[in-house]
Amino acid sequence: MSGTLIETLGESLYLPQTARIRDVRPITAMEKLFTLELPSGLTLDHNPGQFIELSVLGVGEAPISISSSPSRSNGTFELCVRRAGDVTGALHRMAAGQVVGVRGPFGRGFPIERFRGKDILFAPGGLGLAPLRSLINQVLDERGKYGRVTILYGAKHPSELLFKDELAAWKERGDVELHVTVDRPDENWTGNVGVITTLFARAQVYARNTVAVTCGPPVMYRFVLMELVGKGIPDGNIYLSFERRMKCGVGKCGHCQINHIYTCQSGPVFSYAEIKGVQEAL
Amino acid sequence: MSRPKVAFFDFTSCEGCQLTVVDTLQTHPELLDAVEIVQFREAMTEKGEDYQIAFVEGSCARKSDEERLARIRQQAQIVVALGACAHLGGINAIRNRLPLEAVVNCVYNENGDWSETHPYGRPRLSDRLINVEPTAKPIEAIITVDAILPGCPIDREEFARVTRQLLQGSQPRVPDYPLCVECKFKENVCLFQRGQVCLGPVIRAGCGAICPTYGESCEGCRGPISNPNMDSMQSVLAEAGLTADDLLSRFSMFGTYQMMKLE
Amino acid sequence: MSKVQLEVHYLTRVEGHGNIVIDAADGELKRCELQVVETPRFFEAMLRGRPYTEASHITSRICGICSVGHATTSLQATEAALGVIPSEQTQLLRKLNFLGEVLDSHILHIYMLVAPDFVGTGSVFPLAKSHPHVVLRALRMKKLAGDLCAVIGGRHTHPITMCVGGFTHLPGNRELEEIRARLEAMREDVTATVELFKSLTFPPFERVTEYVALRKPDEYTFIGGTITSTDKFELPVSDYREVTNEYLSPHSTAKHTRHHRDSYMVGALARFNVNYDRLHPRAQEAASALGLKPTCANPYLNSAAQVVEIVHCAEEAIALIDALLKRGIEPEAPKRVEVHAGEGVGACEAPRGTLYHHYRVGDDGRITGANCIIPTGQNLANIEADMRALVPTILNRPQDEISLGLEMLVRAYDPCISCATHMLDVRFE
Amino acid sequence: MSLRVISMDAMGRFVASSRSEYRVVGPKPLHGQYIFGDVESPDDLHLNYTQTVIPPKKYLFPQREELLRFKSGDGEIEPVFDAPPTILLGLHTCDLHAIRLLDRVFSSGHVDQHYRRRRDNTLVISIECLRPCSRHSFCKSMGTLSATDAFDLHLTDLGAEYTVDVGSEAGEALLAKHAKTRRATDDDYQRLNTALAQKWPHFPYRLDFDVSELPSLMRTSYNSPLWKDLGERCLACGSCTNVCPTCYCFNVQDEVDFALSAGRRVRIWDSCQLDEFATIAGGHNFRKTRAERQRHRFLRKGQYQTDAFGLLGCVGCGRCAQACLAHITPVDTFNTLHHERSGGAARPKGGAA
Ligand SMILES: Cc1cc2nc3c(=O)[nH]c(=O)nc-3n(C[C@H](O)[C@H](O)[C@H](O)COP(=O)(O)OP(=O)(O)OC[C@H]3O[C@@H](n4cnc5c(N)ncnc54)[C@H](O)[C@@H]3O)c2cc1C
Ligand code: SF4
Ligand code: SF4
Ligand code: SF4
Repeated sequence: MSGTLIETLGESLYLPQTARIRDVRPITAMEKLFTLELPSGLTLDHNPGQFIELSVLGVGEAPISISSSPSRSNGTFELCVRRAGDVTGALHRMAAGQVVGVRGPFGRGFPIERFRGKDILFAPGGLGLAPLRSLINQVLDERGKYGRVTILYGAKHPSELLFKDELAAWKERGDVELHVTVDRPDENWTGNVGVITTLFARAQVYARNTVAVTCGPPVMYRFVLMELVGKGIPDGNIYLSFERRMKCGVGKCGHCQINHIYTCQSGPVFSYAEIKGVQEAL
Repeated sequence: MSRPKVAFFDFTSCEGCQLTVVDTLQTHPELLDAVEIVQFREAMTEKGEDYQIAFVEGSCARKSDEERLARIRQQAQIVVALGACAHLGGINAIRNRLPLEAVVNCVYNENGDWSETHPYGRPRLSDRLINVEPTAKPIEAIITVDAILPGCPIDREEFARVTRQLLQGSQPRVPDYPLCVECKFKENVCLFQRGQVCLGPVIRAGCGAICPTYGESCEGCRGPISNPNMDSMQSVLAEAGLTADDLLSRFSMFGTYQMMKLE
Repeated sequence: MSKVQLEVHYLTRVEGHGNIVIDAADGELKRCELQVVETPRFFEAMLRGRPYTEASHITSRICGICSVGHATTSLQATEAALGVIPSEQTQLLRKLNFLGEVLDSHILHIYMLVAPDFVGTGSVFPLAKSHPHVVLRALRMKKLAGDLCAVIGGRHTHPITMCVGGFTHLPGNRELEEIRARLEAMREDVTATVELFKSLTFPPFERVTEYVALRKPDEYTFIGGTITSTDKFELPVSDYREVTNEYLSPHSTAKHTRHHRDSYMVGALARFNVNYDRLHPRAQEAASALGLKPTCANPYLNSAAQVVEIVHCAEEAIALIDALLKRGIEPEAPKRVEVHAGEGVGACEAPRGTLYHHYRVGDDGRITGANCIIPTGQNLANIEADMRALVPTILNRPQDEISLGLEMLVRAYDPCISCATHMLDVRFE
Repeated sequence: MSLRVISMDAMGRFVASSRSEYRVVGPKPLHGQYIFGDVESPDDLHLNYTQTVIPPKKYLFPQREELLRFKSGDGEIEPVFDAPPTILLGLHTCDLHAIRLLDRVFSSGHVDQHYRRRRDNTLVISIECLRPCSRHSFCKSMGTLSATDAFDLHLTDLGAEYTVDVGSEAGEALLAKHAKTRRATDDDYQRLNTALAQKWPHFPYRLDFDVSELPSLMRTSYNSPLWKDLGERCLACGSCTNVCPTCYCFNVQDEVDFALSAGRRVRIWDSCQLDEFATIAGGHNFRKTRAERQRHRFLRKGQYQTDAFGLLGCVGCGRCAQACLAHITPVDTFNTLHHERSGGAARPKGGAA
């Protein structure tokens, strides 16, 4: 086999290719990072923000964002998966060496070429860091092409913070402004306490030249948007990544529709300008 | 992987659901390779007390049943309510409307003109044998239940599917949408269009709409969906000449316990 | 010094919950009881006030294994009360459905509940490995019987289509033809079943009792007939109470019955003894192959009589399907019912014996009183009488053996204890 | 293409003959309605039928369809294509229009090969509607009362004969191989034209406005109070979408054997009206209320599909109106919205006039 994974849909658009689990790393009690390897000859060729449909054969399929950056793929890619139900639960019980099914990458990722030269404000909440990590690492790998990079990250509890080692490394770099907050601290927590919006006061934003990127649980968007719009960032420069129920990933099954828009095709990444008038979006 | 140990228990019931389990073997004999059955009174003598999955048939109608249920709950990792009696209280709960005294009198009354011979006199409520509770209950009223297999009797294929989901470590799912979905799949002409009435719009699917398919209206043996539109259902029935009482009366064949709880 | 105290709790491989209690010292039997501890379900209280249309659906839930028997008997009682006479086609279809259930129930009983005793296993499950062909045969036969029921009733357990005055759905020719072909093919399995039971040795125990069954002049009847006994009694079903004379026993939630002796027996063996001359010739052949002759007084041979009935029902079902196909299935609606007050009795030969339903219906079509007399209830006194006769002859054996002997005896009756406690109303206001 | 004529008898022989090569499905009676089913003999032919419970789309997009088979251990997966050569016989023109929409949906973007294979192996023989097939149909309003280009053959009943419009080469070949037909004469054209001209008055317009306004009407009706009313009446039973020829939402589920080693992935019709349709893991439901779901359904019918595929999502068959026990109908809904917008009084509710 050769070519990109998406090209294999030529036979059946529902046919997953097998990918072998290279490595499983627990991140928190609920999330694990899976490193997957495609059959030789196949490449994933994704953009940050895109997702794949991941199958545990016999259990089902679930859309999962690609968490690794294209700039760091060595024939492998990473998924950061929360144990949320059947498919993700079954995946969590799997070990290196076992195989899963993958289709994709699907959807529209971040238009990264439009970010070049801009300041970037990342505002992930909770598991929303999983898809943004792909973009963040790509940006950091070509750091010179961008202006200021600010990351405002909120989680419920210190134990739920994802990628703690990477957070530390980003902080170390010196060319990234990182603020982290938790809703409920534990006794060892010395950092910020409060919901993610409390961090925005700390961020220095030059609104006209800033691109903001956010992803998180459904309740979060409205509040984060208020902050971003309040800072004067143009609607067209605010990007959001959405989660919806999906059964096919290819714009047929109807589950992910936001009014007339198929999240799996036109999204999951949208600019605020695009979905501002779409009533079911937020 | 070792085969999970499975036990079947029966309380007050007709045992039709257990028989359906046995019948499942006709189409799925491989079930016996997938699980180890350690207790199944209706079909086997051995009684293993070491089990992970307990299928419980029947409603709880005696104090001693509650203790037995508690023991089952303590031992089993997963408890499945098998059939309408266990899931809803079912047919057994119809009697809950009447005081126990009256219920017992109906059956064991010494003056009954249909039973003449009566050497031992009339049993008292306190009798060891008659010591039933005034209400027959679903097992969920006593212990937590991890999954349900609705229906009177259960659906064979659903039993097979739920069992496989348990073996996979998935949460077993039974539909939580109205029966009309499956009825339409079957392309039945709706009973309302044939001048009959049906509980389908508020009852949980999963049986393949077997009653409407065979020309009989849904009797509600799988219980209500979690979010039924009862107001609209009443209008639908009113149009068919039925009142709210009629709706409740139909519903009471399997749903008396639920109805009395709501009151 | 011999002291035997034996309690078998929660008798297994029977329908419902029963205990056996034996207390004997020095050859003297102090207590010998078949306790029925099944929780009473009070179907009478349930039926009271329900529309007559629901009666067959509710009472079918008395028993998961003979639900067709209950539904059919219930419909007979309701139809008698309301003066409804079902069409010939309805009667043929009900009969066919009934045969399917007798087949299903007997196959379940002899293969899955009785056979393990002869192999010395606790259940049929290990036989799937040790005797796969036997188990597969049983499953195959049982599936056919179940499918036959489903073709007519819509579902194997708790029939859907049977209603007062007819059926809500009729089988198609093709479905009947397919079942017929499978029944023909099943003859081989039936023969193998006879062979299997021929090879088994049943305990040699005999006790003469009265055998009661329905009888008709022209057929080995399962639905309706005259109550007939080997003691030369004959009664119309409406006089069933003269036979059943229900009474309560302190150790049983199920009521007992007795006729003019202390007890009587119903079920396959009783039918065989009463109606031998009406059996299909092939069934009679099977009987002689099994060494079964009327009047047989060995209750253990009830299982053998069931095998004979399997042969009979399989043949009858083929003949019935032929008759139905020949006349063609008419797309007829259930008979119209004029609702009025009334009272009626229905009687059938359920797999375990004579079953009576007796209803009173009020002016509004709601049921005001009901009584059901279940075969196992009628057999309880007889089982105990058998136990009392048997125990002294085996008291010197090890307890295990006594208990197995007794369990096998009870099991031979194929008791449906859950049915037997589902006693219905006995009193009308 | 050409117009031919086939006699009633020849029609029967045509069916009998094509059965050697094709599964032939057509309308069959059931409890006073019709369903599409296998036509096994010429006696099974009921081309003069009232509306079927479920549209013929089930042969292109079955209620339950295997997509894949797999062995889970080694990850062996193969797609399943079950596409027997089929003739869909006797489609009304609304159903023909619906197939045109399904063709677009499943063939645009990522092509759904499972649908495509079936479609490619299917010949469609439609029939001209000369009388309304249901008291709920409003095809004339929707512009679906004439055939569209999705047919291979198209019949018009002229009493003792049918004219046959040949719409494709495959249709032509089918006819040549299995049917005895003759070329249409001037007289046949004359009779055909008369039949076509005479049929229109039998069909009522049911929309109070021109259908071309429907998308814009829906666009401005997002906040109509009507949705709340529909939400209160809707039973969330999904019947409306399950009987709809243009609905195609689905669910995907895996089924495994007891050994958990092999299984299938199947897709099953789903409905946007059911409670859990837009619920994600964790329980958040993006369309929680029945009112929101009814709005979504009608916006899909009247606007979204036009935006995405250039065709309306409703072909006016009226099946949903027939199926809905709460009497929620597209005609009432669209008309109410229209009158709300134009400020006029809404017509009384209650379905068919
Ligand atoms: C674009 C996108 C990107 C995502 N990225 C990530 C990511 O990077 N990491 C991550 O962890 N998550 C991610 N998610 C979320 C993830 O897809 C869900 O958590 C996942 O689908 C849950 O699947 P499950 O089988 O484990 O859950 P379950 O809820 O158990 O679902 C099991 C299956 O059953 C069905 N189902 C669910 N509830 C019911 C019910 N009540 N009745 C019947 N059927 C039911 C579902 O359709 C599902 O197919 C993403 C989602 C989207 C849309
Ligand atoms: S018959 Fe019953 S289940 Fe079927 S569609 Fe009508 S109401 Fe729903
Ligand atoms: S058919 Fe009617 S009641 Fe059912 S979901 Fe559709 S609109 Fe609601
Ligand atoms: S919405 Fe209703 S009328 Fe329109 S195509 Fe669908 S079923 Fe027919």
